[in-house]
Amino acid sequence: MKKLINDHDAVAAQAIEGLALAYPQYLRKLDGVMAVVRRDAPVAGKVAVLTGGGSGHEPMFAGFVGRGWADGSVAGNIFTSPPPPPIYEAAKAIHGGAGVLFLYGNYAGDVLNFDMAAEMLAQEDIRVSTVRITDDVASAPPERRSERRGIAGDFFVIKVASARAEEKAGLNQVTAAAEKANDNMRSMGVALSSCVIPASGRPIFEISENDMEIGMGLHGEPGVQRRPILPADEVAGDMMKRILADLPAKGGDEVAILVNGLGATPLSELFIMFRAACRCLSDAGLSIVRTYVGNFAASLDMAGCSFTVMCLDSELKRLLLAPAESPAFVQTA
Amino acid sequence: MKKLINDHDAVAAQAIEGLALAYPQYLRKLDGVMAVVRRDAPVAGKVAVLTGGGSGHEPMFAGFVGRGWADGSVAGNIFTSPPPPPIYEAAKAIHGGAGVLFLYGNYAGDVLNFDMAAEMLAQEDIRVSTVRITDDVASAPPERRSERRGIAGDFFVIKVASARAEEKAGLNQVTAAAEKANDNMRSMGVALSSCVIPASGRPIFEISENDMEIGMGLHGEPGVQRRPILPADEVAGDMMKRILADLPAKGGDEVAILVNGLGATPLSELFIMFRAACRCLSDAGLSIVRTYVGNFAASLDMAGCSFTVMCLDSELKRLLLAPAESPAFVQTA
Amino acid sequence: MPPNRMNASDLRQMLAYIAETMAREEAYLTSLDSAIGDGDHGITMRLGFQAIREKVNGLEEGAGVDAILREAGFAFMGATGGAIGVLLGKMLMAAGAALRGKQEIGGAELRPLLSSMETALVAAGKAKPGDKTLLDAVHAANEALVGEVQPDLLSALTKASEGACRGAESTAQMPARIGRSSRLGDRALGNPDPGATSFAIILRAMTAWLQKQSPSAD
Amino acid sequence: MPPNRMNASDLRQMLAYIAETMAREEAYLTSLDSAIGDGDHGITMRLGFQAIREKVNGLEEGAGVDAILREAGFAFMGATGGAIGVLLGKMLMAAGAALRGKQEIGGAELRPLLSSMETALVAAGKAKPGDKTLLDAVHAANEALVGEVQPDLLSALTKASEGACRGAESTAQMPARIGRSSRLGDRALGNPDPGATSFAIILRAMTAWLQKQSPSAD
Ligand SMILES: Nc1ncnc2c1ncn2[C@@H]1O[C@H](COP(=O)(O)OP(=O)(O)O)[C@@H](O)[C@H]1O
Ligand SMILES: Nc1ncnc2c1ncn2[C@@H]1O[C@H](COP(=O)(O)OP(=O)(O)O)[C@@H](O)[C@H]1O
Ligand SMILES: [Mg+2]
Ligand SMILES: [Mg+2]
Ligand SMILES: [Mg+2]
Ligand SMILES: [Mg+2]
Repeated sequence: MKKLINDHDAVAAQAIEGLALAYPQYLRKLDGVMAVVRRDAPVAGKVAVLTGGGSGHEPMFAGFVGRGWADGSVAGNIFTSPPPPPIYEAAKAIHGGAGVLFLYGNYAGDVLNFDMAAEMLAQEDIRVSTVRITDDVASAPPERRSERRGIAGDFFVIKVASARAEEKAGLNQVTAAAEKANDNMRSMGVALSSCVIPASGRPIFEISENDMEIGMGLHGEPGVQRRPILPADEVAGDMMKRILADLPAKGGDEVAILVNGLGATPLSELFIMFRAACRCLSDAGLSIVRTYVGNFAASLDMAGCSFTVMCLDSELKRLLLAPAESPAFVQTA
Repeated sequence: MKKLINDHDAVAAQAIEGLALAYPQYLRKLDGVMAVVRRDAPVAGKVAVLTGGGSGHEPMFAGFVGRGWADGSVAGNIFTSPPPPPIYEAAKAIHGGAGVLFLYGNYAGDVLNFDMAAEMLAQEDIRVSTVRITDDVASAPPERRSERRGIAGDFFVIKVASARAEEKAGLNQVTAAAEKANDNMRSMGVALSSCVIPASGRPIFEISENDMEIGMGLHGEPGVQRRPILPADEVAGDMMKRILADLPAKGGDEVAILVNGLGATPLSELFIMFRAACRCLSDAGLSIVRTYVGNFAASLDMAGCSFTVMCLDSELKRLLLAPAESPAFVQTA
Repeated sequence: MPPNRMNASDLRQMLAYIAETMAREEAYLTSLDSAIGDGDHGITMRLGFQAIREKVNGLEEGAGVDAILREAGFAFMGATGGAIGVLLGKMLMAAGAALRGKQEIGGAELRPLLSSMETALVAAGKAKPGDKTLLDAVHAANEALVGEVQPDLLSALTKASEGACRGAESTAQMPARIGRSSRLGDRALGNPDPGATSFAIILRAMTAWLQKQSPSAD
Repeated sequence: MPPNRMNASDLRQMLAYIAETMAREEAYLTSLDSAIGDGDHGITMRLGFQAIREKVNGLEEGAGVDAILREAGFAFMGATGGAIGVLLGKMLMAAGAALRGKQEIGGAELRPLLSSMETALVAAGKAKPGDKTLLDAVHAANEALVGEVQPDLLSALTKASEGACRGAESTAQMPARIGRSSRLGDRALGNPDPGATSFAIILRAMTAWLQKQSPSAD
């Protein structure tokens, strides 16, 4: 294992320190905990959006903190949910009097730790509501959608909810917007190689030099099919078919699409995958309103990518396209 | 080799097609050539900025086309300069009557092909001026600075020159701004692993499981030192020492810094490297005005990174911080 | 003969010994979690017990066994994150609560202690025996003590530890139904659950530590 | 006996034969360029000659050897990019110009043809012999023809080809002084220059093609 790190136990802590040093125009780090908050937090009277999860997915989550994005984000160690105390502290630091929305991917560890923090906050009369992101079609059948895990779709849910909060909507409305975003999007990934965890210095799974795994999760969770790699157009077609079979979309709908790189896949390949996805969507009669291509929710240096498609009604479209800025993504009107 | 591609000869072409499909809000592709231009090109009365070079460095160059960025960009095959005809066509498509500035990294192939295109344009009375980017300190000693190759510093030169063009400055002034940016910045890279070229399916160089190479170029050009890897703080310190020894900076100066990932290095490592770089700059009495961290000029899936530091006078600062938007980078005022 | 009960100072030393054991087992636990989870379990356990050790070192002289376990639970939960952070954290806090007012842990205390941990785990994690989790080891440890009347601490611990080991081993034959590895379904077959294995390691380390103590300590 | 001159139709076939050869040599050329350059040379040569073949296939029946070489140069330069694209493109155009008005290429034409290529290369690339470039093969090919009076095409080509091979081989012992590999300096020692090697391959392929032609074609 070769990595540009100092201490394998300090990767997450030093990375978030570097992020905060690099982007003072958007955010600042809280002392003593692995959490960043908007530069101007708390914003009085605004619902505060708090995201977080294990590290190793950079720029997710801490990179999406800023105006029009989340108010704060808490990082755990690599692939490990943050514990309750920093979640609690970050929530207090961003709370502007209108409640806090917790947004995170649906993993047992995150659920347990964020729920615990919510209990602690409830004792101080801070209202907390929670939306768990469940976009990964590969992780459970449709009838158990609430058990699915969250992958790159975090991007859309955070964007939509944060934009709604920026409109000064109440906690219920912001929560409803996040739920609507989550209900209207689906993701599917493909992995070509394993990442290497700094602390163990080893790949988290084995995969042969010719294979890919459709549906593999952001932490190497097994997917739906392992098979020899195919041309990009076929891989994209397979992934899109699984997404479209699950997506609550009908011909003529407008959609947004995110092509997310897992870390080590060159941007050129993501563009080639998008080119193919684009055809699938237009064959399905869906029209793309906005496309995002890049590494938004990575898995350290894993090779592979995922697609996330979100159906847009007028509200989701307005919220998605609203201006926003953060270290990882800036969008103008 | 596992890659999400269809045809190893079509990687560059399909990637730029995907880019143009993904970002119609910023740019469009020219028919029949691997070139993209600003959506609203040509902009009448504005100096047109044309960039380009071999593919494989995505998002460089085509990702930096848009308002406040370049007017157009021409892509060659992987690591191969584009030939003269598409350069010529792109220049004609963006020419708004005020001349064209060619900006590209200083490589023999690019020089030959862009010069050839300039000759062709001269025959049609289109004024062309050229600035070759030479930021890589590792590639030649100071007394032969004009022979140095260009790496991630492209980002700063393109940003500054494009902002100057946006101010409706004349060709000489825009050229002067690009030269000033180039003269005031220095870069140094480190590579941990080789990328794999799609057409050959093989790494372009061998490097042992424990070694790193300081100063290696974006195409695997040998650097200044190969040695066992060190902790990030020491690697960063070594790179910064070499940059600062060459940079025309004095204590109290303001600088901008770009921490550029080569493709397969996780963002967390780039932040850890920045954290170290930050200390070096402050020890040198330099104050950071703006930081950029991410994959701006990659080398397919190479692991490693580079630092680029630019000294800012008031003009460079104004131009660097001016609003701009393109697929790869958006900045607001 | 090894000591028949532990006082607060023994408990501190024993926790430190578990922390050392965890550091040694890190790679193994991580490899188990790589096979069926996300590969962080060994790291989390090492860091969590390191945090316990630091926290316990900083506690005032007079802290009782109840306070030590409660603080260990807080430290574990606050330091590590992950599912195991909350679960084992709450279990340790529950163990502390079960010992409220006690100065020592003897054979008689072990059952209420372990059963409070099981209750806390089920309350927090909602798992059932057979779900291929930590619970399978905890539950088997408790089962092993059923019918044991007033045993000495070492033999009780030995029994519980053997039960936990059997429980952890039995998870290898279970399909995953809960938590991160549940997405594996039958593909998890053959691999023991990391959390269950950790719990067995903890009880084994406690037993080993106790065994090593000189009889004069009794 | 193989033919003593080539007409336009021969030239078309010969270019197609070089294109096939280049496709076979791709991996070798790329490995040379990986050692001292950026690893794209073999790909560029294959694509460039593929473009030549397509372009030449599309040329009208009556195109002469001069027009074919000029168009081949345009096609190569326009298709491939890289340093080699402009350099070899200009060399081919210069070769076409040197043959202006000729219907055939015989032994007498080879020297002006090769020397025009050298002149064009030096004008565009500014290299000197010994700089470890394409020029070392081109220059050696020209040197090999010095003093040869009115040779037949095959023996002239054979001599030139042997010269080019020697020239290409000699680059292995040169430090790099120009182009991308110049940053290597002495570290390039031992590896032949990819461009020089390509040129030697071209002349060798031309010779081989000519040799294969039936005597009746003469
Ligand atoms: N709901 C649950 N009930 C009981 N144990 C659980 C539950 N969820 C997870 N676990 C235990 O936690 C272990 C995983 O811990 P760890 O890897 O540290 O956390 P994470 O799953 O968040 O990565 C599993 O092996 C399992 O024993
Ligand atoms: N200035 C020059 N003069 C002569 N030959 C050159 C010059 N620059 C490069 N070359 C030749 O070009 C070859 C490299 O070609 P290629 O790899 O296709 O292009 P690039 O260097 O742009 O990647 C070198 O091996 C060398 O022979
Ligand atoms: Mg985890
Ligand atoms: Mg090249
Ligand atoms: Mg785990
Ligand atoms: Mg080359």
